[in-house]
Amino acid sequence: MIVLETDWSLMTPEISLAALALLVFTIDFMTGIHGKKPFIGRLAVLSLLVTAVLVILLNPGGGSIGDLFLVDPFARLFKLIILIGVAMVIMISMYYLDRNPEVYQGEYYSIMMFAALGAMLMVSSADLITLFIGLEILSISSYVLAGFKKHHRHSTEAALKYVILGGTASAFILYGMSFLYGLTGSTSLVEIGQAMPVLFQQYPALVGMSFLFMLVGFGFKISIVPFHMWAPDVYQGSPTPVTAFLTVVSKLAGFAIVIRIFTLAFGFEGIHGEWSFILAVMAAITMITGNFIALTQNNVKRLMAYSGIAQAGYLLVPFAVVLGDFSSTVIVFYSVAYLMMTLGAFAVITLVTEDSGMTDISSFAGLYYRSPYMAIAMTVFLVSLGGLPLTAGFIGKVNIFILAAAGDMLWLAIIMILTSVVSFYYYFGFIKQMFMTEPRPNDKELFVPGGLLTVVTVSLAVVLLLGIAPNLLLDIFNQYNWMPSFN
Amino acid sequence: MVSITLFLALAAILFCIGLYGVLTRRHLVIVLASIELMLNAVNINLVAFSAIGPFANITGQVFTLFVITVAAAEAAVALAILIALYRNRNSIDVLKHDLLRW
Amino acid sequence: MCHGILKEKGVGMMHYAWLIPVFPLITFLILLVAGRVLKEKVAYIGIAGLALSFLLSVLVLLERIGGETYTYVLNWMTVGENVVTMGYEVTALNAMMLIVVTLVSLVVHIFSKEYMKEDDRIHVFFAYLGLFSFSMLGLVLAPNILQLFIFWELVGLCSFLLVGFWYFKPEAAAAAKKAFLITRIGDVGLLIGLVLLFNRVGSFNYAEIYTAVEMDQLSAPMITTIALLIFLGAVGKSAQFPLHVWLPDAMEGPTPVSALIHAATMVAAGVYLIGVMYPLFLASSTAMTVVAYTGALTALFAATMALVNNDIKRILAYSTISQLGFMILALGTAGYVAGLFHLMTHAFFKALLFLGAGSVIFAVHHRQDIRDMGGLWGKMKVTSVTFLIGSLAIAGIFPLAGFWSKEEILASTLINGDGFLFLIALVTAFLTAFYMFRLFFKTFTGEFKGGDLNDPTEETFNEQAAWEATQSAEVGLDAGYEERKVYPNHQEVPENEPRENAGLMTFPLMVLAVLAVIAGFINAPFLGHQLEAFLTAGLNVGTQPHGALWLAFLSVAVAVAGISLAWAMYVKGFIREDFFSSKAPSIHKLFQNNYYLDDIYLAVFVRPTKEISLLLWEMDKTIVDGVITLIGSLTSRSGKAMGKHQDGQLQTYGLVTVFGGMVVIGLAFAVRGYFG
Amino acid sequence: MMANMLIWLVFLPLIGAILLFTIPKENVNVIRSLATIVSGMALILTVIIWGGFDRGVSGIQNGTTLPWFDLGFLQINFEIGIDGLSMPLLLLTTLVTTLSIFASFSIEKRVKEFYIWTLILLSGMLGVFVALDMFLFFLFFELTLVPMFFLIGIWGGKMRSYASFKFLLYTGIGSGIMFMTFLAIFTKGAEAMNFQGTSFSMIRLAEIFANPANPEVLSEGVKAALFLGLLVAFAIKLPVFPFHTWLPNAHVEAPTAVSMILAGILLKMGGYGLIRAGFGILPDQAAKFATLIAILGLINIIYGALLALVQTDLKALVAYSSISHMGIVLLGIASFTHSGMQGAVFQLVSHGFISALLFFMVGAMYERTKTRTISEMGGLSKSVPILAGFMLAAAMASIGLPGLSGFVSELLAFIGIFGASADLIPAAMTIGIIAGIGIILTAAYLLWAMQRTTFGPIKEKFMNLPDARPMEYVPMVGLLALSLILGVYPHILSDVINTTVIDIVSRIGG
Repeated sequence: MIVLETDWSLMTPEISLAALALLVFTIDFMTGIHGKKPFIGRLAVLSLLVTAVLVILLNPGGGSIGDLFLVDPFARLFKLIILIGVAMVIMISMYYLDRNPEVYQGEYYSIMMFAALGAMLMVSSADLITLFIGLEILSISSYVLAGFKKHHRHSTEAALKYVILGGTASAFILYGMSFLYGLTGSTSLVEIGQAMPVLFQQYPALVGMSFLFMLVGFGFKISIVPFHMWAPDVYQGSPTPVTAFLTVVSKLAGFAIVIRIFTLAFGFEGIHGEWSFILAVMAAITMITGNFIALTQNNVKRLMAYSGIAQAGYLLVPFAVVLGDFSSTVIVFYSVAYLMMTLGAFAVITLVTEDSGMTDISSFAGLYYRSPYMAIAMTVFLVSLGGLPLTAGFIGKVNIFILAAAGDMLWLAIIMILTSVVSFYYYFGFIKQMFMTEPRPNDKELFVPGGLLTVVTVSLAVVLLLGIAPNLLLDIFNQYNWMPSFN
Repeated sequence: MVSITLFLALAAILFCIGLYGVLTRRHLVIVLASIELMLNAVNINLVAFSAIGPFANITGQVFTLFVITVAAAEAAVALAILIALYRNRNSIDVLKHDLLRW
Repeated sequence: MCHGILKEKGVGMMHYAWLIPVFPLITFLILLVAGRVLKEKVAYIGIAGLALSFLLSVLVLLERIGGETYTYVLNWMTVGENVVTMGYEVTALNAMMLIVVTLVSLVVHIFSKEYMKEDDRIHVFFAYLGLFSFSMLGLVLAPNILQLFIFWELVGLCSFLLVGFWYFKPEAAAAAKKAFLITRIGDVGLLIGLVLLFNRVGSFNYAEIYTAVEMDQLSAPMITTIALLIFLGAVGKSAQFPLHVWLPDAMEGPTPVSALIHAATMVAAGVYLIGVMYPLFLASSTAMTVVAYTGALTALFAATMALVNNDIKRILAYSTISQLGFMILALGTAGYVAGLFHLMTHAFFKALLFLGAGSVIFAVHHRQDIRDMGGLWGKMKVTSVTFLIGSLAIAGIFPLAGFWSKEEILASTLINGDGFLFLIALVTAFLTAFYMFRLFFKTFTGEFKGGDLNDPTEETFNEQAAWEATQSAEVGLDAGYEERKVYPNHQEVPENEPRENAGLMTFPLMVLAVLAVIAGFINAPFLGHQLEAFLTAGLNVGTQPHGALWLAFLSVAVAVAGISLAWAMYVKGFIREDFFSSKAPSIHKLFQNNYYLDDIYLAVFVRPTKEISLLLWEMDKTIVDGVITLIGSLTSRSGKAMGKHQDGQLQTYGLVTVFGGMVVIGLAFAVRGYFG
Repeated sequence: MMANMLIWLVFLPLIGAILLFTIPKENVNVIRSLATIVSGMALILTVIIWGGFDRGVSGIQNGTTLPWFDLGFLQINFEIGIDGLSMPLLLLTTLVTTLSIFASFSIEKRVKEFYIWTLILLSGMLGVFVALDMFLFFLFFELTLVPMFFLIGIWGGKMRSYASFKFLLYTGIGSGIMFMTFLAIFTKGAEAMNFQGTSFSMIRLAEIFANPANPEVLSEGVKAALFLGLLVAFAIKLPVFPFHTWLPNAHVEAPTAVSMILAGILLKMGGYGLIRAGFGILPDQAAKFATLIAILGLINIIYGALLALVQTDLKALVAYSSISHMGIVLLGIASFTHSGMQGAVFQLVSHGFISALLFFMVGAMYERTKTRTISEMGGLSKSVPILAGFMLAAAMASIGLPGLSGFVSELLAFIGIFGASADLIPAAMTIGIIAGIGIILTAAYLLWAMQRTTFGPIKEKFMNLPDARPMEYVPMVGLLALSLILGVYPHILSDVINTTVIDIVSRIGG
């Protein structure tokens, strides 16, 4: 592997995003760190979109840089999800930062872009080191973002919890990785995967341990029970757009990498049977815990955190059932749906909570009277999160059901269905607030800024479109050979 | 030739001590230091494997370098957050920071 | 799609028999839509409709005499491979019934024109009458038992509507409900019976049922079961013991209604039903015995209750029950013609009596207690005379209609029944004569005891009536019975003495009186039992019993004895009026309180049902729904419990994470055995 | 052509709902007329489909299968079609919805939303009745939840929030269980076919399950469990004791028009589903559980009636009467006879009209008297004779008075249960007789209610109530006329149902 022989063009999107992020950073630096800087936000969105276009246009055939960096449909799809997600988060943030001028705005945007970069790197990596770097770029950016309202006690506390627990989780991941490296002498996932069948025969305990250590660490990152404890607090304390970022982008990127590792390194038949059951149990516990605790929540952000935990449980199901193109299709489809419905919901949540200055669920009271469009859109997002028809969430969820049933894990599908019904209660609690409660006396009609409106409209359109015509996406997905190793 | 098991055991012990520190110490700086300890356990593992592992090669040491670097970055961010927190709350006692709960 | 099947050729008048019920239906529809506009003229429309029906009935009858049974059906419904048909049929029996129904209905219409003239809702009244006539005629024309059942229910509905015509009277409302509900019990029996028949015969048609019975397609126990179930329907509709309790209360309806529905036609439908299902009954001796004894017991019981009642209409109601018992007794003792013959004669004289009573009530401004009457003989000439004719007819005095039919019933009990049944029949005949003349004498002879008719303070109902009303109200699950009130329909009364009513009211009396005199001759022995020949032609209903001459004398003697006793007690006072009541007060009370049947039903059926329901409701709320609520609260509680660990402590989180990891690791190792 | 019409039928109300979105909410009259027109068009479409319905065909007609989306290992199709089972229910749906839209003209609050939700609901209901693919069936089944939640939750009475959530969660669990069972059926079907040509199509699965060549995968126990799953799922919707407690709450709180739809159509989805999926795919299991179903039906009849007897709220009374009447459906289908099955379908349709009428009447009375407590009413015949008359007519229809449709279905169901083979239901006779008591109880509670509401002396405050408005005649006369037509000439309906029923019954080797 000689550096100069490598096809670096595969990394064009990452490189350009890094450059653009630095550019944004520099511009911010040159324009003074204080004050509102909507133009930087716009620039950031533009950069992300440009990168997204690059992802789409470049390297349709895929390829790899050694065994370090993979460009395959899986990576490209998740990169798109990440970039669009971050772009939408930034559009939400622009409103948020407009309301919170004390936050250093330029830094915020550039760090957000770096986080996106880390996530992109992560989903493309096929090597433990690259992966770790990507993960840490994402994580460290996230720590910073969580504590971005540095004069705000909740925000800093959230950041603290996040950084300490996140650091510990990283240590767990690394500890697990160190064994993998030691046993194979390689950090390449592909090579590890090739060695795995033999290795597993020789050192089942060590392989199992490294797997489980990594599971703990990654389980933490994607907040599945019992590694989820940090999530509600951090989500609640972070600035709302950051919460959106953590719930969606960070989690989906985490999922992508979990799938990547477990597919490449632990994907062979013999070992899949060993851990699929554990994953299934964890998925079940995650769905139950997330949904049940969410029932009792009154804080919107905390509620969404538990809802996100539950959603992570749903996403874990196909992964636990089977690995391959089918489950990837299902996961990616649900990820897209999840991205859109959650970000749409967070856009509305940001708007409402910032307007009312509180994050209690009653801040949604009478939203329908104050802004019908937002209320209707929010309803669609919630209904989609709950998994009711004519929305992307429904199709995504039902696909997961079917996959679970077809993969002989009907019990998991049953738990998922039942907990989904439980989730109706709190999702419809929002709806009740919006439609069936009078607005509080001082609440006036809500002004919806353009950025938020765009986010909401785009999400709404995608959620509904995928709910009615999921074949638009699925037809494309079905042609994909998601990862080379699936053959 | 020293057996690799010894290094692994040392790393394991270090990791556990670090974990214990993270979970029990009330001083946040010590908690941070404990995390460093855990990461260093990883480093020992990597270096040991790199030197005398079954498939000894240089990659492990490269990995170690990356881990050290990232650990430094993480520590920097963590300390920054700690300072921000201290400014807000005048305390770096772990137990004091429970505004966000339930 | 809906093509008719002409079963038999020969399209004559009978082909148009379907029009007979349609005329009243049309009047019903007209009145329903335009009743409010027509107001005063509604009566004419009703009368015209019925008159047409009557004329057509006469024509149909004339054609049927000497003709054959005519059937016309349409596909009504497809059930699997079976086709259920509906249509109409003219048989001997229903040709006779058509005449009875249309005639009585016509005169009642005429009578009502005057009787109801001051009621605001006269159009509704006539509409209901039209609907009733339609239903009753439809019942009669039905070619299958399902269609009969359909119209059977419809007449029940009309009865409900007409009994509750003065819906604002709580007791009328309660009585209407009671009437419907109790007959409904019988109806369910009938329904089950016909369902069983259908399942075994594959058709509802009479003809096919007869064939099936003849061909022994049904097992003997099944025939008995079905016959008894069908009889249950008759028991309910014809107010036989133990389901007779609704009929006395049904007297809350306007008097013409009582005459039409609760004397002449609807209540006789039960008898008619047994008549059309007679082959089935004949095939089961058990069923026949049950029928006979039920009829006999009812006849006697009802007569005893009639002895002590003071409400003119209730006496007639008990009398009706008793007479229906007679008919059923006759049918139960193989007296097919006797029963149906009595049905016809009874229809005429009982309608006459009711209308007579109506005339009296009208004249005394809606009082019904016979103790407040008396001395009307001179004041209401036509009413008195016709009422006397009616009374004589029901008592069975030669040569009035009742004599002929009653004599045949006695004959049939004597010949086919046992001595006990005959004895009961005889005693009942005696009692009938007695209570009818008690009524007659107390109403028409002596002094008028009603006082000033215009005195508003006059309380016209006694405690007894009020008590009964309470009973009826309570049977209807209605504990919150309100104080009894009187709702006079007459706002202005010009004179304060009873006097004869207008011609429109007396004319029907005269018509019916004539019939009460002559109707009996159609089956008189010396004229050759014409009716019997007509009715039994082509039917296998066994040989009809005929009594010896001495029976006729005996029956008249019994009647005369009854009348004499009444005369002795109520006119001459040879025997004190309270002679029996003072001698045997408990029996008197028993009679007066209808054998406490209402109370028993209340205690045995109504209250327990209500208690059980309340209990179930509690259970529904606490247990059935409670479990759901519990699941809900358990869910949210477990959510709370799970959330408890979220105590905000960083290190707790770490601990949970690490321990969780260890549990997962431990589980994995335990389950999968990595150390294997 | 006809098949396209089915697609149009299902999506027409949705399109209507979208159109309604564009109309400013102040134009109340435009909104009302548009909603009426849309549902009226749906009605006309159904009538046309009804006219073109081939009564001689027992299987699916006008079927269409369009590919919808592909999961790689499974093709999900948009498979729709109708047979003698769904045709009457389609007509019922459009009829009752259209009439309930007329009934809802008195709603002044948030009119636009009301009709949007109603139309979405209509789409969902129509979809359920035409869907032949289990996925699609589930989709439409779930689609009805949200509009109903809103309709009860916004326009409901005092406890609307509780009622709407109870409805949502309870029936949500029901559809959840339903889909679980569907999944299991799908899996078992796929296993039986060795994952060749797997499908969610009910028709296809019915064939697979009927194939005796697949015994080892489809053991009796598995099939029994599957059937019980379906039974529970649809029992919640129907509802069957002990899963009925959501219904009284929902009804009492729901506005009149919504109650009409709820009782008139939504419950029918349960009965329909049970026949379509339960009896369609697993007829042998259905036969095996016939006794259970019959007993459940019996319990429903008696229990519903007894509870109705002691209700103090008129609407709750009618709600419990619905429970009682749905028992007849169960009784009918359990009998596995032509008449019983036909009676069940007939009852679904007939009860649709009658209960809608009853709820409408109760609503009309409530609107005037502002009370639903039975003891507070009385003598209403005096001030509102026409409404009282219709209420009485509705009660009579519900009692099962001949000449009205309820009688026919009761009769058929009774013929069915008394004719049930002793192998299927050992105690059919006893069950039938006890069910007969239910009929008496029905008369008891309804007449008691009528006696205390429309009869008796009138209260002073109710003396000057306005009688029926012209707009109210439409649903009143319409529903009563429908009930009357079916009662007087049931051939219209039995003709359509019959061949399909014969087909269903024949599946258990009958």
